[in-house]
Amino acid sequence: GNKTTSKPADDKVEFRIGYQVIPNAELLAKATKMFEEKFKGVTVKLHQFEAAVDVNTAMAAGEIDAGLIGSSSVASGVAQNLPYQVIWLHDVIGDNEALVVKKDSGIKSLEDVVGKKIAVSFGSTTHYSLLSALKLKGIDQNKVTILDMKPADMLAAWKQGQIDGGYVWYPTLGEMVKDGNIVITSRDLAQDGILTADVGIATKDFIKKHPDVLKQYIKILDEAVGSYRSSKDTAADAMKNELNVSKEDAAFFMDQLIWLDAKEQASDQYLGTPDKKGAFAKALKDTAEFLKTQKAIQTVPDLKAYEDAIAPQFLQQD
Amino acid sequence: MWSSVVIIFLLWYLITKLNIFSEVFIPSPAKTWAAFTDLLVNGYKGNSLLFHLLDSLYRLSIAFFFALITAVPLGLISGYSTKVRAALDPILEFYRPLPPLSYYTLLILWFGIGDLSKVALLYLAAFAPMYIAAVSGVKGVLEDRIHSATSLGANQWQTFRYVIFPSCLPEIFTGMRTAIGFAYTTLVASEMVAAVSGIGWLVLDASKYLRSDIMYVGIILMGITGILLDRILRKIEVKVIPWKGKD
Amino acid sequence: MWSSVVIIFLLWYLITKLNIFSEVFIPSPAKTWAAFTDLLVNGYKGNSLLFHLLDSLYRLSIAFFFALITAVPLGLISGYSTKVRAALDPILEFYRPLPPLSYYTLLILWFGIGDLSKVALLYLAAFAPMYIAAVSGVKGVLEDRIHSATSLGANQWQTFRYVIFPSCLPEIFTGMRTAIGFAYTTLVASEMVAAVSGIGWLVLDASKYLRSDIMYVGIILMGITGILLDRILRKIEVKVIPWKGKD
Amino acid sequence: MTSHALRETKSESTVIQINNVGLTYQTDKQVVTALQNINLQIKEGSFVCVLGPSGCGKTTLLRILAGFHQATSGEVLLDNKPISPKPDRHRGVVFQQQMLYPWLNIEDNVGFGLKMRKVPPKERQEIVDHYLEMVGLSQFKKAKSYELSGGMKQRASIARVLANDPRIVLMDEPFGALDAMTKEQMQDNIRKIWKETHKTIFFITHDVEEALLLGTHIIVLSSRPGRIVKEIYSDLPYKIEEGKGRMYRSDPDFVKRREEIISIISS
Amino acid sequence: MTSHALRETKSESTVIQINNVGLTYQTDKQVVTALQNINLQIKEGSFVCVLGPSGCGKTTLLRILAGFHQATSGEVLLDNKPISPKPDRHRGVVFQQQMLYPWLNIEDNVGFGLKMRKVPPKERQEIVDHYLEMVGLSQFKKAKSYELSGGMKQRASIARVLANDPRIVLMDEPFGALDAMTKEQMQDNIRKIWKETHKTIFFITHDVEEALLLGTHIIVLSSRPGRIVKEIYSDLPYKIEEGKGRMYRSDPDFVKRREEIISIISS
Ligand SMILES: Nc1ncnc2c1ncn2[C@@H]1O[C@H](COP(=O)(O)OP(=O)(O)OP(=O)(O)O)[C@@H](O)[C@H]1O
Ligand SMILES: Nc1ncnc2c1ncn2[C@@H]1O[C@H](COP(=O)(O)OP(=O)(O)OP(=O)(O)O)[C@@H](O)[C@H]1O
Ligand SMILES: [Mg+2]
Ligand SMILES: [Mg+2]
Repeated sequence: GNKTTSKPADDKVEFRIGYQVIPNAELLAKATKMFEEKFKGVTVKLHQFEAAVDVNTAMAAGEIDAGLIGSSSVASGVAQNLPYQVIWLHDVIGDNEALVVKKDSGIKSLEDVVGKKIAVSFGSTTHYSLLSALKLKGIDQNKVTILDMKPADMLAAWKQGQIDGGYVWYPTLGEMVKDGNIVITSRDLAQDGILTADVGIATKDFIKKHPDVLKQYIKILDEAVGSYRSSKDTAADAMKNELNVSKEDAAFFMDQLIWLDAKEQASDQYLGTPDKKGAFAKALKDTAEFLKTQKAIQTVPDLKAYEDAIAPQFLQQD
Repeated sequence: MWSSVVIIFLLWYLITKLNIFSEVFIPSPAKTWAAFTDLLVNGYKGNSLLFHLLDSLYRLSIAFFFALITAVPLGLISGYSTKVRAALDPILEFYRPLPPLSYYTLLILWFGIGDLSKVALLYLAAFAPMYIAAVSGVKGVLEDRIHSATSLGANQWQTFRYVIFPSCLPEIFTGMRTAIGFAYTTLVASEMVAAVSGIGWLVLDASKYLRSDIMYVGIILMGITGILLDRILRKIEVKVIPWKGKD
Repeated sequence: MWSSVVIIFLLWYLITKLNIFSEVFIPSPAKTWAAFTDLLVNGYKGNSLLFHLLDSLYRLSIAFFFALITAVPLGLISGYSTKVRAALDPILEFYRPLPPLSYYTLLILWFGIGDLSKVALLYLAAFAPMYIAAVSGVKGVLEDRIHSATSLGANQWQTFRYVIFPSCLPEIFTGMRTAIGFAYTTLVASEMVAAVSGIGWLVLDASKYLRSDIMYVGIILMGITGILLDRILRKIEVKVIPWKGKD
Repeated sequence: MTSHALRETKSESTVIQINNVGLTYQTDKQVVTALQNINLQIKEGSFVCVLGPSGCGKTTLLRILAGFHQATSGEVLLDNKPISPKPDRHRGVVFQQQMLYPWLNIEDNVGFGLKMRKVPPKERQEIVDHYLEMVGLSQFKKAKSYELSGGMKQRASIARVLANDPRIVLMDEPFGALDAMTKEQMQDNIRKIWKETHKTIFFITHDVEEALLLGTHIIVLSSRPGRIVKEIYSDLPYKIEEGKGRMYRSDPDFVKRREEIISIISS
Repeated sequence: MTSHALRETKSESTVIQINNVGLTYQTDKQVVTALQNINLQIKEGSFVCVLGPSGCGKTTLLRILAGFHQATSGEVLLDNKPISPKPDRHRGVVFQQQMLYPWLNIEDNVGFGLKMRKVPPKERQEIVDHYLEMVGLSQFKKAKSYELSGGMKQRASIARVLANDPRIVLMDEPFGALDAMTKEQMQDNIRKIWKETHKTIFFITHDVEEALLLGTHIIVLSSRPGRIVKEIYSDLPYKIEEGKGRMYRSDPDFVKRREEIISIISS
């Protein structure tokens, strides 16, 4: 598309962000009106999305300049040469995604899922996490019945005893834990290098034309991370309306995610610096390898392509 | 009619009272009512409940209106002219069975993420039933009725306007009723992308956080407005075609 | 008809040729064809393409069949008896405008995650248009036609079976055509849960990974089978009601 | 040619008794009083012919007897009991506008009532064939109703009702679309059936001669609102032999009667 | 009473020429030859009355002239040019079964053709009122078609066609559902219009007297397949004064003619 030129009406740049309702810094910034107050010379438009597919489409239609999608989607998007780059990690998935199994299912560890029915939302980060975990433990995924379900449906099937477990996120995870046990979480997997994250992307076009805007954007997100760390209570208070849950729940959900500030993201472990891209490129490539086994993509690009798809220059705050 | 409403309510009450299914899926009437009053007072995510409802109804009405003024004439023409039918039918028959999901992407690419693509989706949903009804209506018009019009000097257009069209009205109304129901069911799908208002979006958004009480409020509101829209259409039908079932 | 097919193909070709939108969203005809041949040879995730298609059609047929044999009689009865209508209509009008999403969870609670809940969803989708058509059909039957039957000694049931039912056939067929299209559009929604086969699931699964070429193969297949089903219905219609438009 | 005095027939049991019946149609635009103060006794086995100007309420009266409408005032008794407000097979109706079922062929249309009564197929076929033969449509057994001419539809409708053997036959201008010759045959047929089966027949017609040739009880209605202005009893129909109807037409007595009735209607 | 020889009227220009026309209906069950070898010349301004047994093809012939059907053989010329196979306003049709539009009231039904021709509302209203008056339905202006009796519907249909002032009027048993008196009035009306406007009228009837009282050119068809068995030219209609039609009925000459035609049809 070529509609990406954000029209500079009254000298202001229009910056259109596609966000998703996930308790991370961006949502916190929205909740505390940081975008309106802190952006200089920029009009921010926030559009809510439900799925990565729609974010991709909207970006291709030139309707948004930046957006949030899961790392699996980034891996396949890069493989398909979508014209965007990673500029920020909204959150690294931690305890908020986990494999939970029924208390009476007899599953004590991951090895026990053989022959059981496990539900997961196909195409999501949990799908990748689950299959990677199986692979890590050397379990043949064909020996497990893996079912494709959305969280709400998974919960229904769970309550009716139609599945033995599911790899899922909050708040469904919270409901399932009430009569289930957690076997493994994405935080555990992250430690084994199986990294999943909610990723901030921006169109290459916008990156080229308005680096200053993105710099401000990242700065605001960074500040939001800071404010969260300094006062979790205030943050939870602001966030509860966005999530439409109680303050306690809001605090809990936020806690499950791994929040990273700009400095941490610029480290080797994550995005790195423009000169030396971090390990996240490798994580994306790993994800792409997995996707290929799922027939989701036809070829896996080399590591270089993934490194090129990371634009960490905005993390450098001056 | 009230008896069946009461029965449904009782069933609902019993199911939740006896805890057959978890409250996570089926909130009790009391909890739903509480959510409703709360939404009335505080709105949902920045907009009042009424705003959400009207916003959806607004999109729906526009889509329905445009579908009506395009589908019915096109359907009538298609029913009348084999050539037009041969050209239009394949397109219609092709897109008709497709799930909204499959062409919503295209709509977004063309119409953006604003109201236009949402309205377009609803439009497409409402179009097909009315078109089919109009085509079928025309084919059901007594041949001699058309003959009578032309031999009274009506030209093709006039025969259409003054004879074929009114003859098809009963079927068109059935089509309209089906269409509005159908468009309504795609409301959620249409408000899935880049929406922050609308009753469909409210239901969808609440579902992600398992707020079944809010979901139920939204669903019941959708159901009730659906009933009302249908009733209005039926009232109009009775007014407009008093001759139905007569000759 | 072929001319419009050709035009669509040309448009498609041009759009991709001129690179108006990225290949990721609109694959070229060539790429789609390649995906098709690949799917034909290798299948999709463990099942052949034909298997996916037939699996969906199987669920669809069962749902459609049961909807037909329940919706039409109930609709006829509702059209005839004000009491039955007063009892049934609110339920129908209520669930009709609801998005499948909103009650699919309930269906899973009741029918589990197997084929049953999928068929139930399709059933509900197909039910409404046929019911409405039947009700409207009955109301459109000439009063004297009913009188003629009763004064020939037909009892209520016989009047129904032998006079009202055939009189409504034209409208019922329109309802059937709308219903099958509608059920088809909910195919994807129905195969969203715990499916690993079905053409709807194939499209959905491919969409998650932006495999638009595979999506297009699925969509085109759905479109073509949709057209075929509609054609079959229309063929049957012509056979069954040769008197349409006559008296 | 036999001379025929018009005189009261032997009083037999009253089958239909109409007391003070009136009917008013209420539409959104106007109120039409179709019938007013109708008092009438119909004897078992009589052949009632109803004459009257167009729009005077003849069809309305027939529809009340058939059970399609309910009188807005007065009462109708059948065998001294209030008449069933629901149509039934004992009161067969030939409509003014054809009511054949386009989805059935002529044979099945005619056999409809028999099928409803579960008459065995073989017997049914015999009866149907008999009546199709009678109305001259044997050749069109398999045709659909919309493939028949106006008069043929009318004949098929008559066959359909007669085949069903109702106790009372209500006919609304059944021979209106028939040519002179066919009409005469049909008159002969219906007179014969009436004589053989002692059915009570209520027959609306515009043809005064027809009324005289068929009716034992001729009723003349005034123009709207319909009131009974004349009742004439006759035994001529008992005397007419098959195929001899035409002979009576030029009989001076007959002509006198005819002119008399015409002048009543015209006044 | 004037004596009236039945003789050929002065030959005027031929408006409709039917050469060797035949029509065969093809249905899935059978093949019906409705018309065979019809040759006919209709003079401008003549009043053609068509008689013939039920199902002989009268309606079929009318429908060919109207442009509803095309002859399967032969040709039909209008003003020496092949007749348009599409109905138009110059050939007004009164159908055998009423074709009023239930969504319009009677007034609008009658004014339909005028509205189509964009006759200004005021003028239209005058014409409509005139014809409604003529057929005696002024009181029912605002009624819907389904609120009329059979005869009233027929009269409304006639008014609708006449109000539209077609050059050729095609009428299929238009007076079939009318009582004697109304029928006579309508006969007077149509005769008057015909005399005043010199329209060509093609009129199907079952009533031989009616044909004699109206027709200058009487055609008798044989039973199916319809062939012309007799053509009679007459100038009686020119002579009949308004309201005097009935007088001719007992005229011995008239009675003779009538019996003659009846015997042709019956044979
Ligand atoms: N359904 C109706 N609604 C309103 N008015 C009606 C209805 N049916 C008949 N009428 C009116 O009642 C009167 C009598 O009608 P009816 O059909 O009984 O006449 P009829 O004697 O059978 O006339 P015809 O010989 O013309 O058939 C007429 O004035 C007519 O307009
Ligand atoms: N649509 C049709 N399809 C098949 N056959 C038809 C059709 N219309 C008429 N016929 C046949 O053609 C023949 C002539 O029909 P037509 O209607 O012309 O008769 P008619 O002279 O008008 O008779 P009537 O006086 O009874 O109206 C009949 O035998 C009829 O069965
Ligand atoms: Mg009548
Ligand atoms: Mg005819």
